[in-house]
Amino acid sequence: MSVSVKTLQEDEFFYGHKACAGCGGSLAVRIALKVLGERSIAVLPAGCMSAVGFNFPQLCFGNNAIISTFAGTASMLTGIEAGLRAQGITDFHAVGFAGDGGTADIGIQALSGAIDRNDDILYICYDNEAYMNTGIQKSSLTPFGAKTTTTPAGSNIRGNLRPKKNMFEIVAAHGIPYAATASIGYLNDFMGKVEKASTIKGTKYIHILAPCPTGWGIATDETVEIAKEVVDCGLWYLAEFENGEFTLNHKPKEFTDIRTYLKKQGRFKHLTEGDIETITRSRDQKWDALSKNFKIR
Amino acid sequence: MAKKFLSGNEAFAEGIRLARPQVISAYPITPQTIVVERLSEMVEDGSLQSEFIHVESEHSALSCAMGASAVGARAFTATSSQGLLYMAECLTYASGGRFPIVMMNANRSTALPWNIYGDQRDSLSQLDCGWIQAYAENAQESLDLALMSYFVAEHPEVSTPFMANLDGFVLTHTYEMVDVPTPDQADAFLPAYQTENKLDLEHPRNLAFSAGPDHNTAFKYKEHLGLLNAQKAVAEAEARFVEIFGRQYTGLTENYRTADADYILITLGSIAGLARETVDRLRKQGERVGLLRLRYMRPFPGAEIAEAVKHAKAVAVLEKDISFGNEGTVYTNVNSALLKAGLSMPSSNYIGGLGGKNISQTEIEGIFRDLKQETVRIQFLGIGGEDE
Amino acid sequence: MKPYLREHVPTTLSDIPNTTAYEAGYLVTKNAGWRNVRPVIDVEACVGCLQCYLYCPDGVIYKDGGKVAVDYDFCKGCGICKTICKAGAIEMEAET
Amino acid sequence: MTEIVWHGRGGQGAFTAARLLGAAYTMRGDDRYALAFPSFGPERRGAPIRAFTKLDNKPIGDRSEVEKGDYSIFLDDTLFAEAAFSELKPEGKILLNTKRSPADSRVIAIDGDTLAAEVLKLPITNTIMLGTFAAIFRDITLAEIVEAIRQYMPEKLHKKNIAAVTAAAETAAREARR
Repeated sequence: MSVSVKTLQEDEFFYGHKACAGCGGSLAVRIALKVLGERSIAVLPAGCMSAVGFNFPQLCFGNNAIISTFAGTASMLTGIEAGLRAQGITDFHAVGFAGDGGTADIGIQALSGAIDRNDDILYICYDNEAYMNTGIQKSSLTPFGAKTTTTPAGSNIRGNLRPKKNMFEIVAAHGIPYAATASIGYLNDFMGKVEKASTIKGTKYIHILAPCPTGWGIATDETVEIAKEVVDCGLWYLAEFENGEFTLNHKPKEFTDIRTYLKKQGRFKHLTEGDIETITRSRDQKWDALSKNFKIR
Repeated sequence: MAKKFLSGNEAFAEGIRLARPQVISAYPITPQTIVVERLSEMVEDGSLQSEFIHVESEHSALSCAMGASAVGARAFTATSSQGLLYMAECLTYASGGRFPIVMMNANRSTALPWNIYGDQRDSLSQLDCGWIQAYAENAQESLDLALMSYFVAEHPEVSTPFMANLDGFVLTHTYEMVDVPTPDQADAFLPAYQTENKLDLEHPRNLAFSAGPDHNTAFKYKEHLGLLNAQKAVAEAEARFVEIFGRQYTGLTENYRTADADYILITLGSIAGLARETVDRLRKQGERVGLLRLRYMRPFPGAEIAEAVKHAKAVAVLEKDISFGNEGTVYTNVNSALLKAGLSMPSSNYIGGLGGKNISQTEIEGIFRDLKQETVRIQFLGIGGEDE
Repeated sequence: MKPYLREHVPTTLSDIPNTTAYEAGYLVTKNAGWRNVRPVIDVEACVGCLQCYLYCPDGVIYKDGGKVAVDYDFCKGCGICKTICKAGAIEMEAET
Repeated sequence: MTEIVWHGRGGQGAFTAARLLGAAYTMRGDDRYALAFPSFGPERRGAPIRAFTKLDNKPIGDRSEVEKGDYSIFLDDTLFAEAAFSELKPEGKILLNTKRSPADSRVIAIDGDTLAAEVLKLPITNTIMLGTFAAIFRDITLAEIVEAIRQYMPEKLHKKNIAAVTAAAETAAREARR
């Protein structure tokens, strides 16, 4: 296992697409396909990546790719895998790319079903923390405090009041063969996880944080930096679940400042000192739990 | 060919075994369940080599079948009622994607009130979703339709999904003697599925893409042509079928003693059996009556209907369906065909069998009696007693 | 290999496929017009670390003789390459 | 058309008997048609249920439940009540599994429980009543019933149930001669 920027294949499979400049999601899709290679079949539900990649006659996937229903990423992957296997074809990767809403909200039933059956598929959730394709509405992966168009920040309610659902641990609770978290700020880590997943039989799930400059209220050149910073300040963590065990891949020696991370982003501009304290407390609680329950590499 | 005493569901499952789908994905719902149980048993005992996927919902059942079809595999699913409505989003996906999936639908009432018995409001509410829709009358036709459905759906000029409808319980759960063809006969009838409409590892494709206002109409027009072409494919399938199996079917409609009939009842599904008996009984009494059975609702046999009834003095449509706020959907469709053909005899609509309510011979005789008055009625059968 | 621009743009009824299936990687438009700044590589300063190539969301930076170059037909000018470049070899210049 | 209504409880096999009868009747070849179906809906163990067999020499179009039967067959006499007579055609007969001797001439009584205990070693009377019917109904043979059991029951049940229909048919024939 040795994929790196030096060994990564030069073919591009997601090219000429119409994603926003600086789009984190498109970077996740592009890199995953470069790791998986030309014999990958990509399933993308209705959402940002399908909207920007498949507008006939501008078809931006160089490999086999198909749009599924919004709720049907996992079930279509199941059908593709079964359909090819029934024809005696097994040397391919069936890979899904769904956003946070397509995964944690409308698509969670199909995903749960696929994991339950242990279908031989790789499901990648590119998490930009809201329904970005429809114009920034709250999903169940929108973090506490974030302003979206359906969780406006006013004098009564200051953005989204609910914490982010923990998809990684929900998926792990199924007893899945392999699950991991990642961030587009740490692509070497992500590439390694995609490569590892591609060698494992059964259902694999990778949850990659992929900031959206439009929805987060940052400049187009800040996407990668902010995706690194969210890991460095402890609000996201890089981990794996394998053989029934959780492993933390990366533990910052010292967290960077949460306030700095939040205040860079338009969606958090309205947060009070009290809100920031709440977020900090919840981060610390999470890391206490991580230190107890996760092996630390 | 072997004779077997089978229910409609079991007969359909036998037809599917003979059609050898490579992927089956289905979710149980009364009264469809026996189909998926039988298919599971066939996979278990090795008489059907198919990937059987235990999906977690009807939406996933059809989504999974689309995935399989999108890599060129022959796919099957089955549902009913609420399940059909739950997968409704995938119905237009499958037809727009031109995936020739076959689905059996056990016709059942839709909530509310909850009811598991047979009527046709489920499938008729999805008439516009781009699927071929056929309605079987008995167990033999159910089996034969299962085989023919793949021939029609996968026909290169059709490439459209096929919904085969069986009336819940009165057909799905009723046992009759059925001729079951041999696998060799079935193989001679049904060629292996071949298509360019697939993801292909040697020639990568992008499928199920978006098409904006500039191109959308062209795609939809071609989808429409595909469905219209199903009529030719049905004729081709039936010609081939009679040659191999010796059973003759009659295309999109079946005319029974309509040629010289003054009064014609138009209906679909298993109630046609009782209607045919009623026609025979009234004929013996000297009444010039006939039956027109719609075997397919899509493609719609408008020209065939007009041709069959052109000399009639009045017609009635009996259907297990109501489009609330208007009239029965079949009736609307039939009237459009009559109007286009310039026919102006009175046509009436009888809405019966809702939620499994029995339709009796007396009621069908009553319809023919009403027709003699040559007026237009829209009437529910079996509403219940008068209020005091 | 990567998706590339084609000369033929399907527009007529007979051009349009019968099903929603078409050759993969079929491009008919560029993205150059999206840009108001463009990355310019200082080949002298470039150390060939390939981080800009890796982190480009559009994949428009490619390896070029141990260094890198940009496919300006599809670059949207987001500037991630400039921020990621530790050698300071990329400048964003205004389009004129 | 001959219409038969079967009365049993969920789990007693009334529908199995209805189905075997239909299969047996159609076995002889052309011009023999049958429909067999249960009372529709969810079946719950122990609940009173009905099943139906229709036999005719032409295709049967009417798929509705039988309102008045030529034969009503009760697998269990706790299900039998006076109301049963209103579900009979004028010449209709009732086949009743009972240890009592009903006075009504329309009722043919069989002690199916005792026969079942002897032959099957189980209190299951569906094939006992089917065998009884075969002896009474002119247009079917015991051989056809036996063949239906061979074709439509799991193999491990063949021997006992063939013994059951045979014993029941013999008993019924004896009763009829007396």
